[in-house]
Amino acid sequence: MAFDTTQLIPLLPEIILLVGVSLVLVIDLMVTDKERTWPFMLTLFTLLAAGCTTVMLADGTTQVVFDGTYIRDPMSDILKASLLFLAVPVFIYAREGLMKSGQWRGEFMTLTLFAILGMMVMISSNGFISLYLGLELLSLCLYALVAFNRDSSKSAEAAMKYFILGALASGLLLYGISMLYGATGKLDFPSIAQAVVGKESDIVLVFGLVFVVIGLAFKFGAVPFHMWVPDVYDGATTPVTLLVGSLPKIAALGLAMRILVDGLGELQESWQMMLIILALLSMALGNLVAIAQENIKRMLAYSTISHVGFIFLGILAGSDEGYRAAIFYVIAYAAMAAGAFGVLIALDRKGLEVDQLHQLKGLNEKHPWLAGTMLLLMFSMAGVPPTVGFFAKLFVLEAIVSVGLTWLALVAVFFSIIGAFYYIRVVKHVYFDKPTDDVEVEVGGAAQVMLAINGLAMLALGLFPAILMNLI
Amino acid sequence: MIALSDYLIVSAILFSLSVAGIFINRKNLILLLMCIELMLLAVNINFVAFSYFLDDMAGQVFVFFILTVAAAEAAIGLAILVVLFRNRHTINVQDLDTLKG
Amino acid sequence: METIYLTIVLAPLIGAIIAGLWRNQVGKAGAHWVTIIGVGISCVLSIYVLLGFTHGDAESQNLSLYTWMVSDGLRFEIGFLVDQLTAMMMAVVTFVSLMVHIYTVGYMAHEEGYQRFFSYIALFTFSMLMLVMSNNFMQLFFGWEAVGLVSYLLIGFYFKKETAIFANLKAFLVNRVGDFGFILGIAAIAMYTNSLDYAEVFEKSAGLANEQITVFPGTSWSLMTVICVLLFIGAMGKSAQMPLHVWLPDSMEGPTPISALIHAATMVTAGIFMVARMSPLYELSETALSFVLIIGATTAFFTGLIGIVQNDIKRVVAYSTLSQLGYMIAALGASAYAAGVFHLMTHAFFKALLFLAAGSVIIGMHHDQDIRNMGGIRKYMPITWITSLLGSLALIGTPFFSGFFSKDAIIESVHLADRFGTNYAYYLLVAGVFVTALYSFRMFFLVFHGNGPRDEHAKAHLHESPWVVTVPLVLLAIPSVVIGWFTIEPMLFGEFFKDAIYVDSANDVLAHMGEGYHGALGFVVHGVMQAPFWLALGGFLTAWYIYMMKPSIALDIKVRFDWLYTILDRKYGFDELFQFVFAGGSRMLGKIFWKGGDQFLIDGVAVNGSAHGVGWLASVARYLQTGFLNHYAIAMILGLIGLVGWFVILQ
Amino acid sequence: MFADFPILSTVIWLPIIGGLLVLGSGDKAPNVSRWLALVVAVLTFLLSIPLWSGFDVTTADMQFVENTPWIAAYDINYHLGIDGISMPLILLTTFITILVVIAGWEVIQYKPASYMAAFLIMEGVMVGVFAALDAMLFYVFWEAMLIPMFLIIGIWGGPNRVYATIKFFLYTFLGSVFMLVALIYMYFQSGSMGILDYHVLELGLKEQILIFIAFFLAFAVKVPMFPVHTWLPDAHVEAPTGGSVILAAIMLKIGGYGFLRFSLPITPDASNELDWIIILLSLIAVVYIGFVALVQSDMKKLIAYSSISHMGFVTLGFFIVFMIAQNSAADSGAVLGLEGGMVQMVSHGFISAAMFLCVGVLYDRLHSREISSYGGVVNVMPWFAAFMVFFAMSNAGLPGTSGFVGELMVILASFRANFWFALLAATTLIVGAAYTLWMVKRVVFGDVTKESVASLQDINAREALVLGTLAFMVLLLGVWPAPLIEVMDVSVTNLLQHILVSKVGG
Repeated sequence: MAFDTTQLIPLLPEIILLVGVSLVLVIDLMVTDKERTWPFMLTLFTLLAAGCTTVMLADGTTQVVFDGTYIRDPMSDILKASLLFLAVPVFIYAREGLMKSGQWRGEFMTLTLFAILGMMVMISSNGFISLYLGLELLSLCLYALVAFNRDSSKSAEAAMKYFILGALASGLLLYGISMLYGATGKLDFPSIAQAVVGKESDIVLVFGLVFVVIGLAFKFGAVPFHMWVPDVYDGATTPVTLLVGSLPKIAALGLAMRILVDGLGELQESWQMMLIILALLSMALGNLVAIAQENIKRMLAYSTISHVGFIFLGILAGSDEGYRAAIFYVIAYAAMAAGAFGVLIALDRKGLEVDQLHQLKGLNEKHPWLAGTMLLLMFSMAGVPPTVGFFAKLFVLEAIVSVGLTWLALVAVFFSIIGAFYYIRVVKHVYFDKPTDDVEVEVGGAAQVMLAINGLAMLALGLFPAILMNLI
Repeated sequence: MIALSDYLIVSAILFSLSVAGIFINRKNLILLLMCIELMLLAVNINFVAFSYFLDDMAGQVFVFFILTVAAAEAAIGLAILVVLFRNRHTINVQDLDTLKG
Repeated sequence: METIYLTIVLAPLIGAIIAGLWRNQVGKAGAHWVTIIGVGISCVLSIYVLLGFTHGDAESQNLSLYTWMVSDGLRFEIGFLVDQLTAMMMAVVTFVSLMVHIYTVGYMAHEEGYQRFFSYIALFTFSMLMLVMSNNFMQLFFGWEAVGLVSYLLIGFYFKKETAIFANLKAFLVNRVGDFGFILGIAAIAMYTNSLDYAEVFEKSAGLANEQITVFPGTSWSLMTVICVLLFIGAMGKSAQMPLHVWLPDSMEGPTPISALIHAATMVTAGIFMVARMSPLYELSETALSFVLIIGATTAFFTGLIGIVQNDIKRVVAYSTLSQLGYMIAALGASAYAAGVFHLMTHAFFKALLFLAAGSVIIGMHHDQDIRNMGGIRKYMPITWITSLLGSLALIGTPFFSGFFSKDAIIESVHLADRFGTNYAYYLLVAGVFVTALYSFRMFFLVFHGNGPRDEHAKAHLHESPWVVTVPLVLLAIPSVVIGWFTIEPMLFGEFFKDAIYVDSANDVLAHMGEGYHGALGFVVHGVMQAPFWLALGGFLTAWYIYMMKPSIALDIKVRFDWLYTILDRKYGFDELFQFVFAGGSRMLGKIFWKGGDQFLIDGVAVNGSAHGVGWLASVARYLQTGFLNHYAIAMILGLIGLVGWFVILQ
Repeated sequence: MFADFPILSTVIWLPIIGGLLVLGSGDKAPNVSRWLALVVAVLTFLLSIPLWSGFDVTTADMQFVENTPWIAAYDINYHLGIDGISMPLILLTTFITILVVIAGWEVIQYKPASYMAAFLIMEGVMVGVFAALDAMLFYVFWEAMLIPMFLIIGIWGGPNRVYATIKFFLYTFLGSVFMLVALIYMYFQSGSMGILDYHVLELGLKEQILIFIAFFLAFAVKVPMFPVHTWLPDAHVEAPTGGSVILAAIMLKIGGYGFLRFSLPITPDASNELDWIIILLSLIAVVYIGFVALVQSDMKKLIAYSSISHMGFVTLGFFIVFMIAQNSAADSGAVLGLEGGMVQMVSHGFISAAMFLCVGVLYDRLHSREISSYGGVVNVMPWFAAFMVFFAMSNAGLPGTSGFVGELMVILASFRANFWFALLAATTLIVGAAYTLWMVKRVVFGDVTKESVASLQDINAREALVLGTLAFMVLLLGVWPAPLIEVMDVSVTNLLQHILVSKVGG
C-alpha cells in the first residue's frame, strides 16, 4: 500500500519532539556556558509545541495509521497533552536541582526527551510491537538517567537494581505477549479483542494474561513488584527521582488501558481479580511502611505505591467511569508528585541534598510560600478536600461503588486514614517545629513561580475539578 | 516431526533457567546480565515457534525488534556495571545493600 | 394591680443592680439608701396588698407577664399568682428583709464589701419574691435556684475565710441535691398534665389521683406519691430537713444579718411555702404526707438535741431554726397546712429577732461568738436583753406569746391527725418542746445572766449597740409577742386561706380543732392544761436551775453521759459521713473513671495502642526491603507464582 | 428584600477571601492585618443578620436557596439553603468569630496575620457546612474545616500541641471517611447528591443500619460522644484560647447538626433500632464524664470535659424521640427534646466560649492553666471574678441563664421517654455544679497566698467587651428563649413527622 503523507499528521507531536531532541543534541555540543540556556529554551519550546499540536489535533475522533500500529484517540490525546504540559515544570525543577549539584549536563535533556518520546509511543500504540518499543525506549532512558550522577555510589546501585528488575519485568511481559500471540495469533489489539471473545477459560490465554499483568504491575510499582521503587527513588538524585516518579506513571496508565481495555477487554473478570489483589497489597504495604520512614524520598516512594493502589481501583472497575477516574487520578497524582519533589529540590543546597524529614523543620519560618505549597500538596496527597487529591479519590471510589465493590471502597478508605498520618506529619515538620539550622533557602525565580502555580493548581482543581474532568 | 509443544517446553525450560539464575545467584552481576539475555532468547524461541505454526510472519518480525532491544539493553547494563565498579570497586551482589528499609 | 406586683418585685432588683454594678460611684451611703428604699417600697406595697386581702375584698389574681417559651404544646410563662398565702409571705419577706437592711447599716458599718453585701440582700429579696409570687413551676424553680445562688454568694461573703467558701460550696451542692428531686417532680407533672401552670395542674391532678407510674420495672406506684415525694425532696434540700440539713449550721459562716434573713426567716421557709402551695397535690397521696410528717418530726426533735451542746451563739440559734422547721414540716405532714404557715410567720419574726439580738451581742463582744466567755451582758445591753428575752419566751411557747399559739396548734393538729406515724411524730414534738425550752434558756442565762464576761478587756468595751441595731430589734419584738394573738383566728380557723390552700375534708384537722375553739383566750386556757405548756415550763426551770444555781451540774452531766455528748457534739456524724461518702467517693470515682477509663482504656489501649501497633507493624514491614537484589527478584517471582497459581490452576 | 442577592454564598466566601487577604497582608504590619480581620468578621456578621430578619418562620422548607451545577458529570451541584435547624448555628458561628478575633488581639504575637486568616477561612467553611444541601459539598466543607483547625492548634498551641493536633485530625478523619463511602453508596441508590433527596430515599433496614453506623462514626467523633471523646481534652488544653473557643463553640455543634440533618431523617428505622445505644452513650457522657471532670487539675481540661457532658444532653435530646413516640403515657414531648438539644447547642456555644475566654484571660497573665497555681483571684481581679462566677453558674445550669433552658427541656422530654433517663440526666445538676463551683472555689475565692496571683491586674476594656457581650447573650437566651425556639419550631416539627414515618417501604 502506498505511503501517503496524510498518515503522518497524527504523528506530528512525536515528530516535533524527535526533531527537537536532535537539535538539542547537536546544539548542546557547541554551547559552552554553564547555564546551557539555549538548549534548555529549545527543549521547553519543543515540549510546548508538541503539546499544542496534540491539543490542536485532538478532535474526539480516532485515527489508526501505520498499518494498524499507531492509534490516536481521545484517551491518547489527554494523556499525551498532560504528559507534555507536566514535563515543563519537571524540567524547570530538574534544571534547578542539577544546577545546584553541578550536574547540569546536556545528556539529561536528551535522555528525558527520548524518554518522553518513548512514553508517547507507548500511549498511542495499537499493537504489542509498538507498545514494546515505546516501553523499552522509556525504560532504557530511565535506567541511564538513574545512573546520571556518575560519582555517587548510591545512584549506581539504584540504577543497577532498576536495570536488573526492569529487564526481568520486560522479559516476563514479553513471555506473556508470546503466550497471547500463541493463543490468538494476532499482535494488534483490535484483532486480539475479537479473537479472545469466546475463549475466556483458555489456559494459555490466562497464563499469558498473568505475565502481562505482572509486567504492567512492575511498571506501576505495585506490590509485590514494588521493590525497586523505594531504592530507586532514594538512590537517584532528586531531579531524576522527580522525573521517574511523575511522568512514567501516566505512560504506565496508557499501557494498562491499551492492553487490558483495548486488547483484553473480554477477560475483564479475571484481570479485575488480579488487580484487586495487587491494589489491596499496594495500598496496605504502601501506606503502612511509609509511616516508618525518616527519609522523605523513600516516604514519597511508598506513598506512590499506595496511590498506585488507588489507580488500580479505577482500572479494575471496568466501567467507562472507572477509566475516566483512573486517568483523572493519574494526572492529579503526577502533578502532586512533581510538586512534592520540586519543593525538595527547592530546599537543596550547594552539594547537600535534602532528603531527611527533620531537614524540613521550620520551613514556614524560612519560606512561607514554599511551606504553603507543601501544605497544599500534602493535603492533596492525603485526599483531604478542597484539594484535587480528594476528588481523584472520590471519583475512583464512586467508580468501584457503582460496580458494587463497596467493601473494597471501605478498605481503601481505611488505608487512606493510615496514609493521612504521614502526610500530616510532613506538615507538622514544616509548620509546627522550629528550624534546626538557620541556612537561608534560596530558590531560582522560575522554579519558585512554577512551584507556586503547582501548589495553587492543587487548590484550583480541587475547587473546580470539572475543568479537568470534562476534558477526559 | 517436532510439535509446537516441544518448542514451548524448551523455551519454558530456558525461561525458568534464566529466572532461577537471577534469584539464586549470590556472587556477581555479569551472570545476572547473561541470565537476562537468556530470558529474551527464550521468548524469541517461543515467538518463532508460534509464528511458524500459525504461519503468520508478525511473530518473527517481533523477534527482530526484541533482538535489537536486547542489544541496547546489554549495552546499558554493562555501562551501569562499569559505573558501579568505578564507584564501589566490586560487582558482588551481596555488597549492593546500602539502599534498604 | 399588675403594676403594683411589678414594682414590688422590681424595686429590690433595681436597688440591687445599682448597688452592685455602680458600687464605687454610688458609695456606701448611696448603696444602702438605694436598697433600703427599694425594699421599703415593696414592703409597704406588700402590706397594702395583704390588707387588701384581710380587710378589703381583693381576691386572688393570676396574671402572666410574658411567654418565656412555647415548645411542643408546653407553655412556659412568667407570671404572678397573688392570693392570701402569697400576700402573707410577701409581707413577711419584705418586712423582715427591711429590718435586716436597716440592721446591716449598723452591723456591717466598717466591713469592706459593704455595697456588695447590700446588693446581694436586695437581690435575695427579689429572688424570694419571684419564688413566692410565681404562678407556674418553671418560675418557682427559677426563684428556687436564684435564692440558692444568693445564699451561696452571701455565705461566701467573707471569701478570704477558707471555712466560709467551703460552707457556701457545701450549701449550694446540698441545695442542688434537693433541686435534683424537685426538677424530676416538675418533669413528672409536665409529662402527665402537659402544663406547668398551677391552675391547670391542680385542675388535672384530681383526675390523676389513681394514676400509676412504673419506676422499677415490675412495681407500680401511685403517680401522686412519686410527684409529691420528689417535690418534697426539693423542699428538704431548701428547708434543711434531716438528711439534707447539714448545710444550715455551716451557713452561719456568713454575716449574721443574712443568717437572720435567709437562714431563719425567708429562704428556709420556701420549702414549707411550696408544700402549702402544692396542697391540692399532697392531699391526693397519703404516703407522701406521712413521709413528710415523719421527716419533719425527726428533724424537729433530733436537731433540737444538738442545740443543747453547741457553744457558738449562732449555732445554737441555727439548730433551733432546724428544729422549728421540723415543726412546720410536721404540721404540713398532718395536712394542717394553715398551722404550718402560721408557725412559719410567727417563727420568722421571733427567730429573726433572736438572730439579730445574737448579732448585736457579737458586735458588743467584738465578734467573739463563744457563749462560754459571755455572761452578765444584761447590765450592759438592756434593750438587747429585753428583746431576746421576749424572743426566747415566744420561741419556747409561753402562753399569750405568738410562739405558743402556732406551736400548740401544730402539736394539737398532729395529735388529732390519724395517719401512719402520727403518734411517733406527736411524742417527738412534745419532747421537742422541753428540749427547745432547755437550749434556748441555757443560751439566754449563759449570755445575759451570771457574773460578767471573764476577761476584763471585753467587759470594758461592752456597751449597748447603736439605735440602727436596737430599733429593728424592738420592731421585731412587737409582732413576736402580739401577732399570734391577732391572727390565729382568721388564719387557722377562719376563711383567710380558703382558696389558697386546699385541704381534703377527710383529714381537715384544723376544722376538727376549730369546733372546740372559742376565742384566743379560750385557746390559751385550753393550752395551759395541755402537756406542752408544762414541759416548756419544766425546760425553763431545769435550764434556770443548772445554769443559774449550780453550773457544776452541767459539767458532771457532760462527764457521766460523755458518749451521748460526743454523739451530739459531732452532729450524729452526718458531716463526716457525707464528706467521706459523697465528696470523697465521687472524687475517687472520678479518678477511677479518668485514670482507668480515659487514660488507660480509651487512650492507652485504643488510641495510642493502635498507633503503636501500626508503628510496630510498619517497622517490621520495613525490614522486608532488605536491599539485596536477589531478594527483590525472589519477591517478584513469588508474586508471579502466586498469581499464576491463583488464576491458572484454581480457575 | 434583595432576594436574588446570594446571601449564603457571600457569608461563606467573604470570610474565606478576606482570610486570604489578611494572609496576604503578611506579618510585617500586624495591626493592619488585625484590623482587616476585624472588619471582615464584623462585615460577615452584619451580612448574616438578614438570615435572621428575613427568615420566614412559618415554612419548614429551605430558604435563601442557591443551586448551580458544580461537577455535572457526577451531578454534584453547589446547592445551599438553610432552615430553622441550621440558621441559628450559622449566626452563632459569625458571632463567635468576631469575639475570637477581638480576643486574640494582643495575645497572639507570633504570625498574627496567619492566625486571623486561619480563623476567617474556618468561619467561611463552617458556615458552608451548615448551609450545604449537597452531600459532596457538605463533605468538602466538613473536611476542609480540619485544615485550619489543625494549623491553629499546631502552630499557636501549647507544649504538647503536636500530639494533640495529629490526634484531633486523625480522629475526625477516621470518622468522616466512612461517611464518604455511605454518601457515595446513597448517591448510587438515589441518583442524586441532594441531601433532601436522601431524606425521601427508600432504604432497606440492613442498608439503613450500615449507613447509620457510618454516619454515627463521623458525628460521634465530632460531638464528641463517650468512647471517642479523648481527643477533645487534649485539643483544648493545647489549642490557643481562640482555637479552644471556636472548637468548643461551633465545631462540636457540627456533630449534633449532622445527627439532625443526616442520621435521623435519612435512616429513621435504623435510628429507631439503635437509639438505645446512643441514649446509653449520652447518659454515660453526662454522668461518667461529669465525675472525670471533677478530678481535673487543669482548668481547660475541666471545661473540655464539661462540654462533653453538656453535649451528651444534646444527643440525648435527639435520640429519645422514638421512645417518647412509643410511650403511650406521653402524648407529645419529642419536639421538646429535639428543641432542647438545639437550644443546648446554642447556649453551650456561648457558655463554653466564655469559660474558655476566662481561662484565656488568666493564662495570658500567668501562663498556667493549673488550678493549683491560682487562688483568691477575686481579691485582685473583682470584675473578672464576677464574670467567672456568672459563667460558672450558667455552666452549672442556673435558671435565668441559657445553660438551664436546654437542660430543662431535655430533662422534661427524657422523663417522658423513661424515668431513669431523666434521673441520670438530672444528676448533671449536682455533678455539674460540683466540678464547676469547686474549680471556682479554688481559683476565684480564698485568700491570696501566691505573690504571682497578687500581681495580676483586672481585665482590660477589650476583654471586658468580649465577656460582656457573651454575658448579655447568655442572660438574654436565659431570660427570653422564645425567639430562638420560634425560629426552629416549624422545621423541627416537620423533621419529627418525617422521622416517625418508617422508610423501609419498598
